[in-house]
Amino acid sequence: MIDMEQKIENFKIASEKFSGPLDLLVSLIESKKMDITEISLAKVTDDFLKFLGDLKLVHPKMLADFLIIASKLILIKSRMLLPTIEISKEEEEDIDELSKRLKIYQEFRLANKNIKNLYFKNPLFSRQFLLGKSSVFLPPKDISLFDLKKSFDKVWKEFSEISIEEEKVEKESKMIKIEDKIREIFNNLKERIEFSFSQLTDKKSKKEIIVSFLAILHLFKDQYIEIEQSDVFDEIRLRSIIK
Amino acid sequence: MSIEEKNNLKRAIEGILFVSGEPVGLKKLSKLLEQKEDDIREMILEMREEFNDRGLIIISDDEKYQLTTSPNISNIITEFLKTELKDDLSPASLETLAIIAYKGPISRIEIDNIRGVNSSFILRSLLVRGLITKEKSPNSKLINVYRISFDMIRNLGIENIHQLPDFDKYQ
Amino acid sequence: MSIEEKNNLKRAIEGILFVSGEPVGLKKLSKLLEQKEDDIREMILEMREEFNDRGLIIISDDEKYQLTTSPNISNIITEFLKTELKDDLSPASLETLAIIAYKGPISRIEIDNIRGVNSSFILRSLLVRGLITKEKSPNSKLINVYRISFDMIRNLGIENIHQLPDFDKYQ
Repeated sequence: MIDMEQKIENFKIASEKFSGPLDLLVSLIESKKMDITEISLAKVTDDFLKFLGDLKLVHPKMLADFLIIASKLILIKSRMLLPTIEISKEEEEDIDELSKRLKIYQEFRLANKNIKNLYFKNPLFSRQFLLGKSSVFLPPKDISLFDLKKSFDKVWKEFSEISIEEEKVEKESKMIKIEDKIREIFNNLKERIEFSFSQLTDKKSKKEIIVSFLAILHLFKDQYIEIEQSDVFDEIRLRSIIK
Repeated sequence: MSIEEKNNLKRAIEGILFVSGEPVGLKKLSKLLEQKEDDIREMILEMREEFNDRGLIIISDDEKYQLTTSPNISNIITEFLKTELKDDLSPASLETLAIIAYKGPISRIEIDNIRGVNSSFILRSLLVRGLITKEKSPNSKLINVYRISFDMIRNLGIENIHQLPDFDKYQ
Repeated sequence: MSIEEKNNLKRAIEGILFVSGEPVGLKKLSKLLEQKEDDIREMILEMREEFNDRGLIIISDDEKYQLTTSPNISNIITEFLKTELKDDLSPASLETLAIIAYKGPISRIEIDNIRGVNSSFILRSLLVRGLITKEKSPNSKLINVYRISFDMIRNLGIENIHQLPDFDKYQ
């Protein structure tokens, strides 16, 4: 139990550390000094899922981006483990596309380094617009009160819309804390040895379901639970294996 | 000094005078560049000769130096200033002016945030045209706040900012 | 043009860039100086070469020109202005800036596609910081494209975007 609490405390990996799922994936592959291939992708799948499980707080928009990549990785890995598994042509193309995008992304990481190295190394300085000119009153022709109000209305409306969206995202991202979810599932498991994923996520929002799924992946990885699913789309059963 | 050292020194002097809007004193140059005042003076003499064909000249007064445009291009500079200052306001400038009118006194950071783009250049040009004024924020001496100028308020045909349409609604 | 005419033109260009401080477009220069755009372009090329030993350089992007200090006097100017410039970039900002620098002008969708995440918040913050600019795509008025700003070019200490290491590789 203490171990679990400690683990939650120790979740230090912030989503800011990586700019997105491709960044994370390329970092994982490069850290193993491998090229981008299906094999290397399969090899880093566990690490990728571990990272997702360890995320303390995720921006909901970004979470979805991470999950899309996660699902592709799981597909690649399952094919490695079970060569007999049949995948559709569409899935095949999906895998190809992921490798392609990763290669492009990897190239841009060199560009990042170039920009980082140059940034403020030898900055150039300009002069302020009309430096030294003192101000004289030169009004524009034909600006009416109405023009001013119209222009303000427009910019204020756009700004208000953006603020509302930002607030919404802020609120949502506050709600979605994987560590809280892990704690909740963990407490649930203490009371009941076994329960299903649908029980866990009953009447929950889509985002909460996603987070719950990440949380059980995490608990599974750390061997706190066993997961069982007899067929695709069947009920996922969770069983506590904490001694 | 070697020619290369001399050139480096001249480059530095030119750069400093370029970014400074005000005359720079010999003492200050000497201290900053860690060179004797006589050497700086000599460099500036040489630079003046070399600048012969250039659009800029170094003027001096009381051991202070300033970089400015050469008198033989004053006509074209006057023309340029006219076009810069008398043009109609761009939509971006009008928008910035409107934000300052309704929300002033307001800081640059707040304006940038409302507009979603950096407004430094527009603010500077509105200031030079006398449409807005700048003052230290009452809350922090490090922050400047902008408000619409009195001249501009009168130009709009009102006596004070509260007479803007829907002014109270936006406060 | 005779040498004297050329020199006059160069003087005028230098003076205008000096007074403006901001980037000035080729069109504006051409109209103001009553010269063909090609001639102005050629003069600026010549000026760049002649400026070799000077403290100032001309930087450019998108047919606009700006006069700035040269990269080899960055330290002394920083000291003179006593500015704290270093403004850190998060991994996401850096990545987005790199994509825009090497591939700009580029649309948000293209940026998102390379990064694998939605970039709208990052783009807004880079716009507010003045590190990038937004404009309508020449192909469609409904699409905005982004490019790095002159401020960013100056922060990078380059004359133009083609001077970025391995620039051609990314085109």
